[in-house]
Amino acid sequence: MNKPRVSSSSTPGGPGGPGASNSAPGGPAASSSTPSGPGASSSTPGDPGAPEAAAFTRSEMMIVAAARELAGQRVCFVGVGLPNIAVNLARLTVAPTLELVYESGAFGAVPARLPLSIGDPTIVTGATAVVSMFELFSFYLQGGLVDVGFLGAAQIDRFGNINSTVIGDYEHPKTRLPGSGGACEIAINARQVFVIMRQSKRSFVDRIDFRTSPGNLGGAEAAARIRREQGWLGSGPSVVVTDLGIYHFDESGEMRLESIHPGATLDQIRETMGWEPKVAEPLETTPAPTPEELRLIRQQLDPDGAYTK
Amino acid sequence: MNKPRVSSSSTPGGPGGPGASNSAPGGPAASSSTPSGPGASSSTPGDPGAPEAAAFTRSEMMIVAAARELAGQRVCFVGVGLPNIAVNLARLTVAPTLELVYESGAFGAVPARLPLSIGDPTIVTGATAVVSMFELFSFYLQGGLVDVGFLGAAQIDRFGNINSTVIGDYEHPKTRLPGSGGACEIAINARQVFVIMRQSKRSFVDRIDFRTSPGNLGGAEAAARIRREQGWLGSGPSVVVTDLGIYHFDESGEMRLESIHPGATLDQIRETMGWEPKVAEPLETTPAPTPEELRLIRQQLDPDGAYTK
Amino acid sequence: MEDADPAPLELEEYSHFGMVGRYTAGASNLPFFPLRSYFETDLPKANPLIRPIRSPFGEETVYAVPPLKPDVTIVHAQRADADGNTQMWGLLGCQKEAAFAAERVIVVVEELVDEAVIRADPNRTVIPGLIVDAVVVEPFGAHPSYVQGAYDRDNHFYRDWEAISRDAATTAAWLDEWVYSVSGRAEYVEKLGAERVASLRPSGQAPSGSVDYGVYK
Amino acid sequence: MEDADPAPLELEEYSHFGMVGRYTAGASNLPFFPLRSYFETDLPKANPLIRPIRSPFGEETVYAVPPLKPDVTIVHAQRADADGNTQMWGLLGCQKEAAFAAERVIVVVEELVDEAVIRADPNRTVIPGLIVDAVVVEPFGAHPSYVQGAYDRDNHFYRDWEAISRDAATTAAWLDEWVYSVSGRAEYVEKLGAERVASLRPSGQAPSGSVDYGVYK
Repeated sequence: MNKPRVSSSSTPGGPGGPGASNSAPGGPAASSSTPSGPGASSSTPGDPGAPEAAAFTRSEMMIVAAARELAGQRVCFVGVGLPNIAVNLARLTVAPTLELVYESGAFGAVPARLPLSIGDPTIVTGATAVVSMFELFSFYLQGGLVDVGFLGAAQIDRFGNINSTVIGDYEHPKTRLPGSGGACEIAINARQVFVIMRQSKRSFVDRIDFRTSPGNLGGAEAAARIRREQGWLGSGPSVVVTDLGIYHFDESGEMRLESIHPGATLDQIRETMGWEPKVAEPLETTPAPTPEELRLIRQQLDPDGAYTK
Repeated sequence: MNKPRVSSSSTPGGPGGPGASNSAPGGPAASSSTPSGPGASSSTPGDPGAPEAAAFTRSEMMIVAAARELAGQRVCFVGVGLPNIAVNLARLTVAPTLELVYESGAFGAVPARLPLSIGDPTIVTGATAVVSMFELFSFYLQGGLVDVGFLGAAQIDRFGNINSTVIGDYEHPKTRLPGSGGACEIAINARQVFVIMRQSKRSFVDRIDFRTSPGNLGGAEAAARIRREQGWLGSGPSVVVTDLGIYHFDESGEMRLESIHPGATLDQIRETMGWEPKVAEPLETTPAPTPEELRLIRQQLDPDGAYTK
Repeated sequence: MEDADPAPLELEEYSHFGMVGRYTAGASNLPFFPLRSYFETDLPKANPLIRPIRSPFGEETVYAVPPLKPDVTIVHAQRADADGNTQMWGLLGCQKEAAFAAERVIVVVEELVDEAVIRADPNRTVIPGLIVDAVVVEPFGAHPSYVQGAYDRDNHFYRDWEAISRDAATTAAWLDEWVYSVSGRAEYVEKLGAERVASLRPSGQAPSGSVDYGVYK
Repeated sequence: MEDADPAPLELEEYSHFGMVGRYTAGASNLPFFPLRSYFETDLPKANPLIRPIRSPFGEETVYAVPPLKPDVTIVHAQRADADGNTQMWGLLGCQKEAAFAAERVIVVVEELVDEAVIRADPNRTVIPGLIVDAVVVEPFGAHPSYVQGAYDRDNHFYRDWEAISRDAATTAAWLDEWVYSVSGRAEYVEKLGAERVASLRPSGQAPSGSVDYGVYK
């Protein structure tokens, strides 16, 4: 599934037809259809006591770090919420040829502004293909064509199992969340899963209240066996990006802190999760957002601060 | 599923939008793309000894009789072969608003010439809808939207069970036939099934060599039970038209001769079938083809005599 | 919803693909639809209608969801003819499956077109008139949602709606003003105002181009 | 075939819908596909890979067919871009399902177009370049079959073929003349002759018309 070879009988053995062009037409332009937003972001900037902390918010760092993880990936299924801005930032920076898949039916979307919903006409105009949800879920996702499924979540555990259904008991929930949407099948069928979410004692929990999307279940071994036995094409979660750091998964299938964001501390990390985190040695520090990354977020993708407030 | 009501808020309570028009655009024109055919039909005309026999062949009578059976029907799934010309004649005569369904994916086809295959571009241009075979078989046929499935066959038994797979033993066939194609699912899912075929000792048999398409199985009662238990939407075969007569099915689920074609005799009928036929009383005589029906077949639909030779 | 206000709601928990499968089974007259979702999740526990099914080939198990056959499906599209033959472009979701699965189908369109417009591009037809019971011609009828090529999603409205829908009184007040007190959709659009309507128009055209089906006589 | 000449053929007996279901299962990574066909027929006896499956909802039984994943699927289409994004109109058959199910996909097109042509009408895209391994630009490449809007089915050829294919010697002679002895498709088309090619062109144009996707910035 690399670049297809193009041949024509009119030039047998020759260099083939016109060369392939990867440039996406109709690139993004400044978003301006929602001019009266809540104004500039009011979120807390990185810990002011830390000298590395530049003028960016934790949410901005999280989005930038998540976008960078997509370098080298080809096809990304874009979940609702934070994944949307991270994936679109990636397309404008580290992954210009990334094929965006929206579960509403668009493949190879080139939104001219940040869509605020998965049902937005800007993901259609200029896309490579628009298909029914049946076809998108059946052939693209379950068929194994999605390299990265990028999800948000309400709760996650150390093995990357995700809850986006309820907080509390299912029958009598404290909070009813939106539910699976496509998250259940994305987690099962995408070749790997990336997660972006803010971390806190309520979201990084020892035990999730409801398993909406399977991660590494009770550990890597059990997960690998189930995936093999059941013929799943995906290999589960591989990256979790939060407002404090970046986690990968170790050989036991558990999350491990690989990189801490500038301004964040290990104490903050520990205070905002429900288990004792594994930490890579050496622990890296996430490079701060570049001015260009910040400009893209603030001026182009999210001028109203819908994602970064 | 009658004519939809059309309303518009600009004329609330008014007569609605522009009136529905049933006239099919791009009506058929003289076929001429295959000018060098085998020439005029060489088949035997109706028994010259019978005074009713007009100047038409048995095949022409069969096609005309089959077309007339479609009067009042709305949606017809067109099988390969003889059904094709019968259904197209019906659209030009008794059933001008008949929606033609071709399993290759066309719905509401208005072929400008008689297509010689179910894969022919003339069934696409001007059609109402062209869809994938998945959608056609799943939603249109299995979903219960086809009123009449019109099939040809190599063998049929008294209960309308059909063979189009092999003559002889399956493992070592005397003749390998094309196989089911869509005939198996058409017989199961169409609301009713019409069959058109020439009758002979080899085709009207006591026992078919292979059951490709279920008819009334071993009788009406068993067939009704199976259809109910299995949730089938179809009610099975209802009409068989041959070169000698027209059969309907009685309450026991067995074929019964309702009408004999002009020029044919009951002796001919009996000599060309493998069981003693039930005969309606009174037995009708099929009205001979009209000059217009003959003109349409000979000049417009089949000038090369592909179906009538 | 957590407060059962005004009344407890009955919920059946599915995923998006599960719902697509349910409509597909409904449209296809199948007693179930199989998919790889749900394994090792809590959804089958929350919803006993999500059931495992063993493949008759090999050892694999998948999950099955039951067919869904709505009493009525209402779809919005760019255009239909008077017979209800309906064409759409842009995101299709599972409108087609939901329409084929339904007992009755109502199509709301931006534009009523001649049958010849439909027949000129049969591959663009999503819903045949055969399954359509009523065609409603209602320009701007999808607001606050969008119609590809016709108008944009009114994100302003969705933001406002969050606050409006937070309690029963504000929701009732909104319904009273925007639904019960207007005589029909035309008045609703008029009430929105020409400026707001104009602000939702696309900033330019993006034509599909035309393809040739050819005349075959 | 009945004579096993030149060699016995192995057959698996399915119906058309069964084959569509097999490709659909292959494309969807499903271990089976369910359908209502086959009940009370001899096909499951002739082919043990057609197996009954009980619905987990109620008493109904349907039949299941196994997935089919071709090593290579070759499709013919009107146009593709250099990345293999392929658009078709007219009858689609199950080319899409067969392509998604295959290990490798070769697309043969009448015309290589710019990416912008594809992106102008994304709903017309049937096969994404993502699954395409090679694009072959071969005008008139579907002869003796047809391409909607480009040329007609060569019914003349199909009639001749009945006689040609009746025995091994005439078939071999035909293959020798029309396949092995020509340097490529261009020579094949030249050999057919300009007159025959011209006779297969549609007698007129039937344009789809253009729709507007709108610019949303």
